[in-house]
Amino acid sequence: MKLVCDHIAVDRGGEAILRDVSFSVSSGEALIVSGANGAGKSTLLRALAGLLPLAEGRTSNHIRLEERPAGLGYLPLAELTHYLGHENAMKPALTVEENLNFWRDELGGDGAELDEALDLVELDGVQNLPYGHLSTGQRRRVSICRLLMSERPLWLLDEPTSGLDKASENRFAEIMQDQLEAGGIIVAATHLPLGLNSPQTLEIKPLALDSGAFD
Amino acid sequence: MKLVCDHIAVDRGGEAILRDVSFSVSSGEALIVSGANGAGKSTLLRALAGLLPLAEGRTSNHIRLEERPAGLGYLPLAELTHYLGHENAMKPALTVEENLNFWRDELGGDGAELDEALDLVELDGVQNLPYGHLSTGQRRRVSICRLLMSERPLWLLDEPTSGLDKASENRFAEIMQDQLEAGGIIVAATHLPLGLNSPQTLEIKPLALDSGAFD
Amino acid sequence: MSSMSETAPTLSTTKASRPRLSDLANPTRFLWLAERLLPFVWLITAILFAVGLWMSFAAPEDYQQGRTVRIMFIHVPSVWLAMFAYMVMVSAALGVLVWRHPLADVAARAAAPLGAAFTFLGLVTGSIWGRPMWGTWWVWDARLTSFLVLLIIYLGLMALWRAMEEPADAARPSAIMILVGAINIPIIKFSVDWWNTLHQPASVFRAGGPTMTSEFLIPLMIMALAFSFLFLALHLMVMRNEIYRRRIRTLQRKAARAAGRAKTNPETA
Amino acid sequence: MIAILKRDLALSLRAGGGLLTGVLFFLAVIVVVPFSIGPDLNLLARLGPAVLWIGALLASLLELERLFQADREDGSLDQMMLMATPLPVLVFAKAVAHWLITGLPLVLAAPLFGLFLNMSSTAILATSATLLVGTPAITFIGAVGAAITVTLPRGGLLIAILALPLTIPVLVFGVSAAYGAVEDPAPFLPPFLILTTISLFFSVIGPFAAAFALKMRSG
Amino acid sequence: MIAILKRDLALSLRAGGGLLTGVLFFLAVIVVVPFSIGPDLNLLARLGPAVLWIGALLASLLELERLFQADREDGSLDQMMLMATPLPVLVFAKAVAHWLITGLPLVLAAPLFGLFLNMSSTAILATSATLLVGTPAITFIGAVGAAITVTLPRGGLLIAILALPLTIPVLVFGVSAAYGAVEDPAPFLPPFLILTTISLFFSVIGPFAAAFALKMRSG
Ligand code: HEM
Ligand SMILES: Nc1ncnc2c1ncn2[C@@H]1O[C@H](COP(=O)(O)OP(=O)(O)OP(=O)(O)O)[C@@H](O)[C@H]1O
Ligand SMILES: Nc1ncnc2c1ncn2[C@@H]1O[C@H](COP(=O)(O)OP(=O)(O)OP(=O)(O)O)[C@@H](O)[C@H]1O
Ligand SMILES: [Mg+2]
Ligand SMILES: [Mg+2]
Repeated sequence: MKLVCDHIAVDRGGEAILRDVSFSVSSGEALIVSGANGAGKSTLLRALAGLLPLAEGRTSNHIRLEERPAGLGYLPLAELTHYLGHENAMKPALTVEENLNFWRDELGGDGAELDEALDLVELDGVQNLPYGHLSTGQRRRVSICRLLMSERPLWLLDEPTSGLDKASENRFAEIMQDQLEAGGIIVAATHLPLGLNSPQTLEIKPLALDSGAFD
Repeated sequence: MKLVCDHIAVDRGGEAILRDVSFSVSSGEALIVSGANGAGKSTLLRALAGLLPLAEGRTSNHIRLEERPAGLGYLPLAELTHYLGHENAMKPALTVEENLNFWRDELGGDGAELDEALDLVELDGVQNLPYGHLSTGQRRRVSICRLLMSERPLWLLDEPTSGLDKASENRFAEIMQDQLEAGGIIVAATHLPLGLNSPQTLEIKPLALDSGAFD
Repeated sequence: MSSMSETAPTLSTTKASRPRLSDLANPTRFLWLAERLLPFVWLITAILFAVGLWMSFAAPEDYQQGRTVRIMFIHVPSVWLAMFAYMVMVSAALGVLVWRHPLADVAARAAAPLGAAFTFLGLVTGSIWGRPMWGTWWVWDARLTSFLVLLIIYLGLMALWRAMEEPADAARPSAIMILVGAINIPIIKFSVDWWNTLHQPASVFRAGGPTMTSEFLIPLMIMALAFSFLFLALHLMVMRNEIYRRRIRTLQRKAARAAGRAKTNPETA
Repeated sequence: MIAILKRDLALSLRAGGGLLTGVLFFLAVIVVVPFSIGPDLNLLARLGPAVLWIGALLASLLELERLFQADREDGSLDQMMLMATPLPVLVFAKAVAHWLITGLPLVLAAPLFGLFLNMSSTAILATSATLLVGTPAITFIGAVGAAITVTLPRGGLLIAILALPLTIPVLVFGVSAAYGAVEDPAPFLPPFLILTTISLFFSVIGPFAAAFALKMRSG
Repeated sequence: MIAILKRDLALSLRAGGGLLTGVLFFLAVIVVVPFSIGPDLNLLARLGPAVLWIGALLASLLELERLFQADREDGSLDQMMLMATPLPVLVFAKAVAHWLITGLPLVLAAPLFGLFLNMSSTAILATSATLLVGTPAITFIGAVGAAITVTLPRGGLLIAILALPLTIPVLVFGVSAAYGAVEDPAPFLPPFLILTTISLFFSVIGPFAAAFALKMRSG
């Protein structure tokens, strides 16, 4: 399995943000996307997840999963993807259990059980608490459980460790390593080292300022 | 001149956040407030600025400015205070000049001129741009101009350098040093060193969890 | 720094010896008291209702209104209690704003659904009475309308409380809203005097004494007393539930924080 | 799809859910009318169906802000793009939940409010029936407006303005069916059936259009 | 104080200012009425002042969300607490600006909309005059509701519900003055003067109450 991204381009708010970004990541590999604030890391991840349209006649064919194992057939990329963005996609008024079960139901539930997943992020015992009562770091860890409870090969992670303390960071590094060993692919945008063994890296530089439509 | 804070207590959301916090800072001194995430640093600063009520019958008398120079008379503390919070209090649709002139008009205008102030934060030339077009770091620097354009002795700074690059951080350290040399007082909450000469420090620890009204 | 976080000894002793308002009626003591009071309050309520209802049905028929006059014994106490509940909320709101007492907020919040229920009952019984008396369920006269506005105010306050997730943050805004809405109470009371209304003017609490005959007045007063005790009982119960609800919140918060702690220092887990 | 319906219903019952606001606004509109046109009971009865319909229409439209905005702000909308269930189906489920939370209470409150307006029981029954059949159309049409304005803070009024022109047919047939049941020459059934058709039509078209708008949003 | 007035006016003219939404909503309400009560021109003319008043009232109330929320979200409200100008004065200035941006356009649009409703020129004139004098009261009363709900996202409907009971007197005297100018036995001047008094009264009380609520807000 191989995620191939070939010469993609993305505009935002009428401005060119990414131009001709290409890479490929195979099963079991991770790609770390780095770059200054505002360079376009989050933009790239959202485009990969299909949450932003590509610019200039690029079609979704420019982002593809090649050499798929038989089981995956021709499922659209979106259904093989987990996206962990800045927002955690949880409702403060619902309990942790209600939140996570909802996402398991909707995203497909062949991953870890709720208890198991909470155990993996070392948060057992919170399932009946309203999500809104948790601290920033705890919220992020609950959000990581979503990745564990629905099995999907491609993980797109936008600053996944923001708000995590040191111990949770290490825990999360192990979780990612497991995902890679199981044949998954990880693309992560981050300023901080993630503790992965020899990931690929991609540095994004802000574009020169002359590529908008109204120059 | 001396800012005295004696045994203040603050509740938020029905929970005790600060109890019996006391300190005093004299003219020309800075106090750095530190503590873990969620310890209550921002809470303390908002309480000092009068933006949060004190708990348990503490009156505003528990936060006072003593030994005032003759010029300041009995002005309320709020009118002697600059507060730089997480939000920059600027309107994206107005230009930098319109934004800053507004605050100068409203907060009292005996500080630096607009050009001067922008020069001090190394942002000359942006006055006619809409504030919304600036990057995160540039926005913060414009917000710092507000402190320069209205002269007030007490500066309350909540993570003032968040979003600033190294050069701007150093520039801001000089600005703070000038304010101290002019006899001002600075109280800053921060995780990062601010580059001040020998500031006082105050560490806030999260309270034990048994002091709410509904235990 | 040495100058900081040092407690001046004199200050701390004066602070410890000063009795705090929250010690006088803290939630724990309130719960203790409520548990003991409630059986008696319910007993008195039951007795008053038994006597009141019996006397209401024993009362003679009105020469004009016939048997429908008996609706009065429900209608009038309901509307009185509807307005009384609002006055309870007003005093509780003052408690929130002036003394910042957490129980005051609980009292205000507990009174709102009760007040709304009594208002609704007053509207329904009034409508049912209005059908034979006025030939219509509803007219837009000043008394009826201002009373309907009271229902809107109650429901609006309940919506405000629901919208704010943190009860402690909702306390002061809703207290202000309660005080602002209080202006409607005198309007209800004096609407019959200020405007021409289909609704009849005051016959009990009026300058110059009641005009109602004692055959009606005595059962009415007993029913009013019964409704008052019913309100007291329900109010205590709802307040108790609200306190428990807030305790659960606090416990959940603690559990959440404890989960974080066990995480950061594994040796304490 | 069932899961999202269940979640949205559960959310509406928790703190911050705002279950009551729509009905209260409806009541407020009803109360305001006699104050302004005067307490003439016959005129009120004559206007009753129209007032109920206008109140319910405005309340439905103004509630639409809640349909997608919270999900966008907390990132849930992004996750919905990654589900196996097609987005129009999800939008349909969310719209159904939204109607159950905000539309149905309006329908249930309408008979009571009809009494305030001195309406006859036939008029009340007919109006409630048309509201039951017609309010889903408002929700499904409004969903498109809500999707278009999803990135705007404080977009409530704008959604109402955008969706209102499209909801006018709903209003027209709803009101004329209601009057048809009361006034003699006018028929009840034809407009009522048209209303039903409109609701069914938009329950299919609306989710597709709204899903398209959600996909096209930037950020 | 002048500075804040100028700033708020400038903001309303820039992108994202939403200058028109209020008037458009007003228009939407006006348009919806003939569709629902039918094209009976005499009835429309008879209801004209009432419809204009209800439309203007709802539009004003629903716009109130913009009064303080943006300032709270971007931290401007915190800075206002540190100004030498007392908070009630600032609130007064903001309310005046808000009325100029949202209330005055309603008053100016009312004569045009009156024509749609087949109103006589006397009725149009009288209604516009009462709106000119009465809408400030709605803004000043509503400011209190806006201040109370300032920490809520999507609080627009709730503000309307909270403020509406208090604005009923404004509506009553406004409408009765308007009808007083048209119908013979009823007088114009007494209710008009009462309306003026209400506006003046709340222009003093409202800012104080709103400022108090803003001070008491948490966070
Ligand atoms: C929905 C319709 C009605 C509403 C909302 C309503 C409301 C009220 C209110 C608010 C009061 C309390 C007055 C006060 O304490 O000063 C009251 C009192 C009373 N109402 Fe009604 N009412 C309604 C219908 C009726 C009808 C149809 C009758 C009988 C003809 C009636 C008879 C009375 C009487 C006898 C009192 C006691 C007056 C006194 O002693 O102060 N009401 N009602
Ligand atoms: N919704 C939006 N509309 C228009 N432009 C946007 C939008 N979001 C981001 N941008 C612009 O796109 C560029 C890239 O933003 P992006 O969020 O991808 O940066 P990033 O590399 O993730 O930065 P950070 O390190 O701060 O997360 C920035 O210049 C930003 O101004
Ligand atoms: N609006 C609020 N309502 C209720 N509780 C709050 C509110 N804001 C903050 N808190 C709580 O108050 C405590 C202190 O928060 P505060 O923002 O002061 O922390 P901090 O020390 O500034 O943390 P950080 O390093 O993240 O800035 C936290 O436990 C937080 O959950
Ligand atoms: Mg980013
Ligand atoms: Mg902080």
